[in-house]
Amino acid sequence: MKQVFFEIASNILIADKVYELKLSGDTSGITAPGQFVNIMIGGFFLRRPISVCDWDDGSLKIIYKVVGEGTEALSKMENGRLDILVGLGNGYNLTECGKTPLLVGGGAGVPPMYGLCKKLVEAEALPTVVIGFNKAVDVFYKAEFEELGVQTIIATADGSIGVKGFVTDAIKTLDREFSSYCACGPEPMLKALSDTLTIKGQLSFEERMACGFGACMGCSCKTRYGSKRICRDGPVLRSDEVIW
Amino acid sequence: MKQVFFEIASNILIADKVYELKLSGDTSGITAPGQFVNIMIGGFFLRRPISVCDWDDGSLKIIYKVVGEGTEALSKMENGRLDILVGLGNGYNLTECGKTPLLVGGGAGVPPMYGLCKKLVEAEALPTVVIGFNKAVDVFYKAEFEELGVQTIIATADGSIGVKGFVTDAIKTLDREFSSYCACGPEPMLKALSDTLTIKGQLSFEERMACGFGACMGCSCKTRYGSKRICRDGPVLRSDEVIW
Amino acid sequence: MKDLSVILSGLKLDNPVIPASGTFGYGAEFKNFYDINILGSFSFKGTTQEPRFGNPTPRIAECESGMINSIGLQNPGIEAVVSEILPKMATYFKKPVIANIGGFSVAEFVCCAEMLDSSPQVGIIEVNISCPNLHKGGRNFASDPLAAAEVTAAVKKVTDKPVYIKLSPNVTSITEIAKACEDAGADGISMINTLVGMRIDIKTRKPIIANKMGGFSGRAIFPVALRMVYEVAGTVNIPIIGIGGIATARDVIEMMMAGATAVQVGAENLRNPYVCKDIIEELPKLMEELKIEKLSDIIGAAL
Amino acid sequence: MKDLSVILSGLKLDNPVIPASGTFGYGAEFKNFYDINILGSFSFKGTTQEPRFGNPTPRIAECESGMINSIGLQNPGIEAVVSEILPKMATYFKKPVIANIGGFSVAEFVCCAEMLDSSPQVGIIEVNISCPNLHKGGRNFASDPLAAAEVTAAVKKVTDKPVYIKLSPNVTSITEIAKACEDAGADGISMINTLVGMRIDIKTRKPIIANKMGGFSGRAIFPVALRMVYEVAGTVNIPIIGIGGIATARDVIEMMMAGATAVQVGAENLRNPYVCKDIIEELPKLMEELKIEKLSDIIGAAL
Ligand SMILES: Cc1cc2nc3c(=O)[nH]c(=O)nc-3n(C[C@H](O)[C@H](O)[C@H](O)COP(=O)(O)OP(=O)(O)OC[C@H]3O[C@@H](n4cnc5c(N)ncnc54)[C@H](O)[C@@H]3O)c2cc1C
Ligand SMILES: Cc1cc2nc3c(=O)[nH]c(=O)nc-3n(C[C@H](O)[C@H](O)[C@H](O)COP(=O)(O)OP(=O)(O)OC[C@H]3O[C@@H](n4cnc5c(N)ncnc54)[C@H](O)[C@@H]3O)c2cc1C
Ligand SMILES: Cc1cc2nc3c(=O)[nH]c(=O)nc-3n(C[C@H](O)[C@H](O)[C@H](O)COP(=O)(O)O)c2cc1C
Ligand SMILES: Cc1cc2nc3c(=O)[nH]c(=O)nc-3n(C[C@H](O)[C@H](O)[C@H](O)COP(=O)(O)O)c2cc1C
Ligand code: FES
Ligand code: FES
Repeated sequence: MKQVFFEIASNILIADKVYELKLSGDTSGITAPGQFVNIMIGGFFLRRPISVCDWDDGSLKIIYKVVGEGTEALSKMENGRLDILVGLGNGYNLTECGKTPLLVGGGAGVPPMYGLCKKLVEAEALPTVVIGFNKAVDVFYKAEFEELGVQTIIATADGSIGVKGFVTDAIKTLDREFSSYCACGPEPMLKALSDTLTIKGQLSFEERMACGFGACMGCSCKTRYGSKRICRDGPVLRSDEVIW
Repeated sequence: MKQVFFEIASNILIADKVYELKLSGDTSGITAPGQFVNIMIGGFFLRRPISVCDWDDGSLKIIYKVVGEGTEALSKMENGRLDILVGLGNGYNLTECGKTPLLVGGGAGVPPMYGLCKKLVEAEALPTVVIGFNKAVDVFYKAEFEELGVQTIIATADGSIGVKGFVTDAIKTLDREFSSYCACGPEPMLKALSDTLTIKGQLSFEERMACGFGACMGCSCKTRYGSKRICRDGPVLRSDEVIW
Repeated sequence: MKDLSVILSGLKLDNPVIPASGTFGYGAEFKNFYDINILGSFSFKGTTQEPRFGNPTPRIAECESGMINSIGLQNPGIEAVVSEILPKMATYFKKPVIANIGGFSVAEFVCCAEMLDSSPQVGIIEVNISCPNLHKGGRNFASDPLAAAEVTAAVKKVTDKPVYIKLSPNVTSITEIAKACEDAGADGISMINTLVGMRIDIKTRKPIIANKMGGFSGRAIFPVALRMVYEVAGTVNIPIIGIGGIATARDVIEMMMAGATAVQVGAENLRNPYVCKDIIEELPKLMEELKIEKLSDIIGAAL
Repeated sequence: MKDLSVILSGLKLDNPVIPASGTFGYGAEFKNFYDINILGSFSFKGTTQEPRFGNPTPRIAECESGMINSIGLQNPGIEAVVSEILPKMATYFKKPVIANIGGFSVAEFVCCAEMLDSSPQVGIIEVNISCPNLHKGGRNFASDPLAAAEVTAAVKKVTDKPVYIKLSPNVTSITEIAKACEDAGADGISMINTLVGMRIDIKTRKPIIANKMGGFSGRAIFPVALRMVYEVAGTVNIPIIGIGGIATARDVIEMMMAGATAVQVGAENLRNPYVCKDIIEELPKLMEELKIEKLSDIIGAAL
């Protein structure tokens, strides 16, 4: 957990309303894939929480969808400095993933799966990736996942690319056992996964946040092990603790 | 009265905390010296009223002193666009100035005297200029006035340059008749002039403003001819209507 | 074609955008910026029985996302408004106007309303009850349900025009005041007036405003205004004009979803004189985005 | 060397900067950002008799220059705070802390105060009376002078620590409530709590906050907080902790000139976790500029 002033290296459109933002600065505060950062955008009171997509020493990549005024303003920045809190949240536990995990991302939930996939591959695991979108113009990062050498299945709601239907439909086409699953995406998707899959899962949740670092209790949720703060004790919860 | 988006051409320090800002854009809304403009500065709710110092077709010059957060922010801008309302207020009446007017400026009240002086010279009048400051480091525009070919007397409170004392002390040194006087500066200076000089005067006043164009009644003052709005019926009032 | 029209007590407005009293004068300055006949209507500067110079200056202080004003109801008095200003206004504003009146006694409100009753230009009489009641030791009309009801009933008696009571937010329960006005016969509610606020000049160590305190308004107060409109919309059955911090088309939509039939834009006019024009131009685009055909359909949608 | 110290009812603080209840947890997260022992003190998250999960989510909505929260007093209950959290806190915060307590009945406040009375870590008990009084049909303690006085007197009886009553701004007359608290024995006043505010999501047409409304705070409310502190400072003779919209050293000075002896910084901590540190570092420079040697000299300078 650290405040860092990052320089914008690039900020480009990679799918319909979806931007990839590359930043340079101190990334030593980031400790696990699935963590998020909280970005101050000029003129807005609250920071905007966005998942870490990928990072190395000195550079950070995030992917965000323009959904409101904050992300709209962010998409217009071409250079300059951004005040960002990094290393927020728990992130995915790589050990718990096992050897052959299934990674599932939906829409704006795809980005953290990329960083997770990369770390898993580095740790010599064999992940399989399923990512879902609404339609062809929304799809991003198919090639990037494939470059990591992992099988990558796309599902689109309208069938314009890949399997027609939801990620759960795409998963059905995979006749294989997985050691566990990790997922990030809209809550109905997470619930559908948890209802369908019997293996252990790590699910990343979203909630409206104020601080993003555990101080305000803005993002609490009830779990089987008591109340947790999505921003600090999450965003990743284990499938067996989630109360749907 | 017009909204114009000006480009910043330059913005440079010309005396202690005093900046000269050159802007390019449509100046057709400006009709008289002594008018002011109202500048929107990012992050501030109200615009900042600043006198027109000089203008021609397509360019505008203003001079401002950094006194608070708004002018501080303005002083940091090196380029970009500014949303400005131009042509506000009445300005000085050149006809009423007569052939040999005395122009008096104090501190941040000096700038409008320059534009007035220039127009008077163009109209073949013979103005005399007296400008007052606190000390040598505060002085600006002596050379610019002299370039217009007019006699220019400086007064400084500490005597570090020119006549020691106030503008009224400098005026005493001028053994001459004037057709009228025009002044802009701190209210005590305006009052001292009005108390000392028996000729007709045009005095420019300041008041905290919201709109700057006559709609809100934020800047009203009582005169012998009823209440007036400094921003619209002023900022220039005739010496015989002012109630001190 | 999007339908932006709304109806306030039988008065049909082309759109719900109305500059708020005190921030638009009598429209004379704004007509230099744009054709003010595009507005739904406008509410003119609060008028009292006698001419008033108002409060000493400084009357203005800046705040984060807002401002404080302490004009003190400067106006030429109801007679000058009716006999001089309204006829002049008729030459440049062709729609029914909202006549805002202030007063320090019930009799003063009644006098102003009576004089406006015969003016065909006046569409609605808006009664600003935020002034202290000088007859009752300075207690605010707007913070006492009985006083608010008394003014409402008295004004209703002398005019056939729709009477809207303008409420102050500086109260423990605004719904109580609104209900009292409705029960006393009010045709609608205008809300909110300014919050009481203050700033101090840290260099001089004195309040910036000569009168120390003043009315705080602008974008900063929007969440408070929205909440109060929502509460009152759930309590009364008469139309509400939503006021407070409105600066964009999004704000207009949000305020209408909270229960406002129309809105007034105040302080933002003073910093951006084009704001009402901008909003009116932006509204159809935003309606398209949000799949709204008829703007009046969304009134109270969030209730 | 500038003197930044202030005294609250005998408790000497190194400086007047205190993070506000609910925006600093128990300090555990902030100690990762900076050494929190530089603070004057801090007010910990409002504690109730029983543990509370609080309100459903979403609990947060953004506003222009501010935010709305509807946490609903989530806390582990007074027993866990006294037996687990305070001992842990002792390892990283070495100064007396302000213990903020909430309650839905007089008995609940009394129980919490009693349990905190024996804790040497607690310097001041801050009684947040903004909660609805469940025993009196949900009427707010903070909007009724009698209820406010009753809580004050009852808490005073069970503790020797200074008792500060935290007032709500959502009232017609905050001076009346403050006076009632003073008369009932309060040692000081903390003010203000949040304004009631609301936002609507124009896409879903529903309130953003699950509970519809919430507490509005942040820079936007500063002029209202300042005005209320000024009014109350002119009415009572006990110290005031000024709260509401404070974000800079200038705000601190302005609030103290209005009559506050110390200040609390709330929502700004959540967007800029370093704000209190920044303010404490900036204060001596600003004092130099304004020629202030001893910060406590300016308390009430604008009155
Ligand atoms: C832990 C976490 C990780 C996230 N990672 C990503 C990501 O990698 N890529 C991406 O595109 N989006 C991500 N989001 C969602 C992203 O935070 C929102 O889309 C963004 O805040 C919207 O801001 P806005 O100003 O455009 O929208 P507005 O609706 O104008 O924002 C108003 C307020 O609501 C909040 N808000 C709006 N939508 C959400 C949301 N879905 N979740 C939380 N707060 C919200 C905003 O932060 C802001 O405070 C993540 C959210 C969380 C909580
Ligand atoms: C008609 C007119 C012409 C002016 N011409 C010039 C000029 O040519 N050069 C120059 O340096 N200054 C001029 N001023 C003064 C200038 O407007 C203020 O110095 C400036 O607004 C200060 O802004 P700030 O944000 O730095 O100060 P802050 O004190 O932070 O401003 C806070 C608020 O107070 C207002 N304010 C502060 N001081 C004044 C003041 N003296 N007059 C009116 N409003 C004030 C600001 O506009 C703002 O709304 C003029 C003022 C008026 C009314
Ligand atoms: C400069 C100024 C003058 C005002 N004068 C009046 C008035 O005469 N009568 C009235 O009912 N309200 C008056 N108001 C209040 C506004 O009409 C409006 O209710 C309030 O400012 C809230 O809206 P806003 O946040 O959009 O400014 C005035 C407001 C301002 C800023
Ligand atoms: C997220 C959040 C939680 C809060 N929780 C409490 C609380 O538990 N007890 C309390 O007395 N005040 C609580 N408050 C109110 C603050 O302490 C403070 O009075 C208010 O926010 C105004 O200050 P600000 O404008 O600096 O935020 C809370 C405020 C926020 C933003
Ligand atoms: S957002 Fe503040 S605790 Fe999670
Ligand atoms: S500032 Fe609005 S009338 Fe002059």
